Amino acid sequence: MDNLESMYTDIIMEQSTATYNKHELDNKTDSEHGHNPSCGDDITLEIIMDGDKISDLAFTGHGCAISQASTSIMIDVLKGKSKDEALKMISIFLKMVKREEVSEEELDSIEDARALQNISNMPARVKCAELAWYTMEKLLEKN
Amino acid sequence: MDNLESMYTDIIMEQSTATYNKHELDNKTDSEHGHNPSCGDDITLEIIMDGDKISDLAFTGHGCAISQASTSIMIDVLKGKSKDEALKMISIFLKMVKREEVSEEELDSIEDARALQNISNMPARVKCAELAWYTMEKLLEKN
Amino acid sequence: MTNYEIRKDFPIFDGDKIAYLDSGATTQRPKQVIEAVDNFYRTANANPHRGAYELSIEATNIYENARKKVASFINSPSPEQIIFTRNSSESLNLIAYSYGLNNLKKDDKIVISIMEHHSNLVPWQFVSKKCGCLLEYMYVNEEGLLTDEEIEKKIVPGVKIVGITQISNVLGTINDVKKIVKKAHEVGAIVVVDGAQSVPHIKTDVQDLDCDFLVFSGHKMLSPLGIGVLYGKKELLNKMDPFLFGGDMIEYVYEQETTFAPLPAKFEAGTQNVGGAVGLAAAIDYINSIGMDTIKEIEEELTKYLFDELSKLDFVTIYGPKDLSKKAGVISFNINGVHPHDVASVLDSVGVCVRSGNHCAQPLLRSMDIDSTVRASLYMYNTKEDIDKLINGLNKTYDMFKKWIKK
Amino acid sequence: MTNYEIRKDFPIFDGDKIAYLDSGATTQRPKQVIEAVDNFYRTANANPHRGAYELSIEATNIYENARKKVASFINSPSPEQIIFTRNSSESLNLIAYSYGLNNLKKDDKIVISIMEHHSNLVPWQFVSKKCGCLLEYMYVNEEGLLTDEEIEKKIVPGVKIVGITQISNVLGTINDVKKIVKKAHEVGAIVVVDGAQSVPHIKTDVQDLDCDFLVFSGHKMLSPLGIGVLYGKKELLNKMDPFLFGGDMIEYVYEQETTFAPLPAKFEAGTQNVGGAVGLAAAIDYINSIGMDTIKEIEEELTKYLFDELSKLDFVTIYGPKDLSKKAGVISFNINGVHPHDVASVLDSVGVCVRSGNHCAQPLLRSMDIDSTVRASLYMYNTKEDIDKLINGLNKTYDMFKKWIKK
Ligand SMILES: Cc1ncc(COP(=O)(O)O)c(C=O)c1O
Ligand SMILES: Cc1ncc(COP(=O)(O)O)c(C=O)c1O
Repeated sequence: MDNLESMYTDIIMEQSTATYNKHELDNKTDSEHGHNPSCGDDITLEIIMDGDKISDLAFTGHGCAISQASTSIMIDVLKGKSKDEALKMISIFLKMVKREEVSEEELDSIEDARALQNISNMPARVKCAELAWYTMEKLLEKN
Repeated sequence: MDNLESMYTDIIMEQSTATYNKHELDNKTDSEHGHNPSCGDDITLEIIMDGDKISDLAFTGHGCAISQASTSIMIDVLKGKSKDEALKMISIFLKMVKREEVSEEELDSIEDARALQNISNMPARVKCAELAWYTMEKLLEKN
Repeated sequence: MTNYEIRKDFPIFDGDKIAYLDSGATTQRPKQVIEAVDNFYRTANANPHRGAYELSIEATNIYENARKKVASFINSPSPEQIIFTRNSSESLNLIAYSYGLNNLKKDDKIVISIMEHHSNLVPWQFVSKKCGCLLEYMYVNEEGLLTDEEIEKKIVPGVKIVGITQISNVLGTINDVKKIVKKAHEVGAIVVVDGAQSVPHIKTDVQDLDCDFLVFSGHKMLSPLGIGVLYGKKELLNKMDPFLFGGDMIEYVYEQETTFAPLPAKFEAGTQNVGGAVGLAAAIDYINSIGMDTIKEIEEELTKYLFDELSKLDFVTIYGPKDLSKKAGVISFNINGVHPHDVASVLDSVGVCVRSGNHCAQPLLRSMDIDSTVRASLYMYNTKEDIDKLINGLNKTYDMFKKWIKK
Repeated sequence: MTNYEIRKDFPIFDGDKIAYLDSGATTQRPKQVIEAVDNFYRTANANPHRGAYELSIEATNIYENARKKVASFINSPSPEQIIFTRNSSESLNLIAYSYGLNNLKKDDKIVISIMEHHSNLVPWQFVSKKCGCLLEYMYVNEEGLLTDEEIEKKIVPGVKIVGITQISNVLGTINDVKKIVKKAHEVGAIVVVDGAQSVPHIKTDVQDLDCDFLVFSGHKMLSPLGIGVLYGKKELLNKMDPFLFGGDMIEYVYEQETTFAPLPAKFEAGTQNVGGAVGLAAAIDYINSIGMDTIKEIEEELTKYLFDELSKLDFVTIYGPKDLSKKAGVISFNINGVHPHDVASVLDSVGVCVRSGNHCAQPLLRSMDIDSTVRASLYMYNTKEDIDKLINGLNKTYDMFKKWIKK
């Protein structure tokens, strides 16, 4: 149960059921759709870019607790960041969940998203945690 | 070498190089083509039916010693037979080379074709011996 | 033999660490199958059909004997009506390309059930687009059953192909294929039966069903991966164009023209998976040694137990037939308010292997207005203890998640 | 390692009963490969991609690691350019259906060499008939070589596809694929390289060759039967339509529309042969542990010995290149006046396995005005003793038949 409990923590469960980031954006400047065909998780990110800055970010869609929590947390930590900062954080997050080497410093830099570190112990679920971040990466690369 | 020597007997070698049955027929009433794609053996049988009787039979084509000998011997033994007699002999021959049960009497009835009995010990070559006989069966069934 | 005895033949259960409830995806293999394949590669391996030496003839005989075994397992009138493929998906594509594309015309209809696996659905979309014909669906009722009215309504003149799974891989629904075949033949349609979930579990007789094509996968019936089967009626197979072209399926090859070999070689291009066929033959021997009746009894008892135990959990919704005479050992369900993927993870942590997702049947799930389910599927080696582990795991999952579940 | 040491890893040679000289048809398997597959089925077997439990993730990882191993073996820029198929024949058909049918127009030209195996020939006949384009041949000279003039003459503007085998499975001819690719790209054609006989024997680097597609079969390089490979350039693979439709190659499936998964899944419908991939990965590990250079040295030495010994027999005609730098370990020959099938039978009786026939290359043999040949083909586990057995067998055959041979 170790891995399990370290994964389904209160933070993650709370975020997985939180709704404050889950809505459409009236003045979105762009959006991107992400999908995990094998499990059916499906999200759409909407963004408002203000020059180089992510001035608002929200999502709609459905999926498991992990993917929903990961999406909501990602929105929390990336909102207000510049495109470059965000891309850097995304790359650190993706390394972290894939168990590649990341420094303490790097982990600090992704703020609350660190809460998802233990997902790397459950390979079956890494994809769930990654979905939002890969989708966000695509979205930023277009912008 | 036992199987081998019992297969490449003098009769078979002689028949494999004999040419007296290997030619076209001027007044053929029908013909049939047979082929073994895996080894390339390829023969054409030509026939003159006189009512119910095989009044003449000959072949052209190429192949290994076994298939050539089997064809020539078949022509020797089937020439002059009635369609029904021939079909019966064909079926006995095919049973013989596949090692299915055949009686002494049946073996006698196929005359010199008995010389090919030992082919049944070399499964790789059964197909070579069968080619002419299957082709003949098809030819007769059309007539 | 009991399931407890059978289980001992499966090396993966040594030490009884896992409750494997995902046989609908792929089954485990008994040592008899693993050893048969192993032995083939150690002693009899050669390229069949192509050699002039004993080893190659031996490989050919082994391969053709496997074909005979498959033929008699499903009561095919002759072995040459058994085509070896890679899996059910390839078998279905072979039919779609070689029969479908060449026989369907504009405005013809293809009818399939909404519960088809993507492998018996997407190929028909492809055919219908290429040929300009219509793809229509037979829908299921609330219990996941095809009603007679639906069958009568959809299988009408103008329909040329009917595709139907004998057992749904999501709901476990057992379809009355014989009735559907009869109806289809009345209107002049041919029927493609997807036996991926049925052939391993219930005695299947192609002559009794009178189906035109039947496909199944070895790996869902104790065999190695990489070997599948296509059965077809002889007159259809004979008339069809080849699908894959290459070595061993030809007769004469000229620079611009080729003539093709007769059945079954016509449909088997290139070097075939003799090792896979050896495994499938060994699997059929194993299944026959247990007996299809015994297998059915074991599965029916377990299905009832699983269904009853699940029904006792008031936080669980079960999908599909409630009448167990119409349901095979495949049960989809959800813990209300908890995502199936999370359920599967908790179950995994207690050694229970189930599948979660859309089970390659998105249109069915969409028609039921759900995204995904948890699926438990059974085979002869499962036990009540496996099911008890599942039920315990579900209780644990519910306990973990309940305070977060939104009502 | 020497060939004598290597040989000990192959269970089929225990007791040294056979001289196996038919590796061009299919190779034997070392115990390392047999055991890896065996072990997979005993401990890690599950359906990849579809489960939410560790066992299934393990199967997925095993499968994807095999893909990475294949990618680095042929120096593919990325693993997703490696598509697993059943064999070379299926890989070639995939290209023919999915690239060929969709990209060729009336009067376009396809050019292949006359020495192509039926599997890289009959699919192109199919494409040329369907698309109304022309299929032309590059012929070989008396030594079985493609001359520069022939290449220049045939690969001209209007040619859209060039199909070329890197090593002829009949004559052993090593083609200068790099030169052909360069020429083809100059005229705007893409090149399909048949690596069935080359990848197992010589270091193959797809980036250095710059070929557009490369195919090969696991079973010709120590792997189990039933696993093959298609490599393609990413931009081509991305643009191509899927070939087989079904589970695991889709993204969204609606009743009338489907979107497809990205590479490599797009081309892998249904449950894949993970056991086969495990075997192929183990084979690559084995080959790498020996080293491609060592393999090449062993084969070159044996080829020279075989060629020299055969040349000493004045009753034997050898076909193909006499310049051994252009010839791999595949030698076709005949005893003048004795049919190859009879030769093979005598050899079989003394434990020598060779192939006789047209080697799935009827157009080549027809162009050389012969019906069939005896073929001896080598691999790293062969020895001079195998070749001595062959030569003795040939002498014996000649003694048996000579009084019947017509001059
Ligand atoms: C040159 C060549 N191409 C293609 C093939 C076909 O390979 P497979 O039978 O594995 O599909 C072979 C072997 O038979 C071959 O030698
Ligand atoms: C009903 C049904 N049809 C077809 C398939 C496809 O089988 P395979 O993946 O072996 O091609 C499956 C299994 O995945 C199935 O359950």
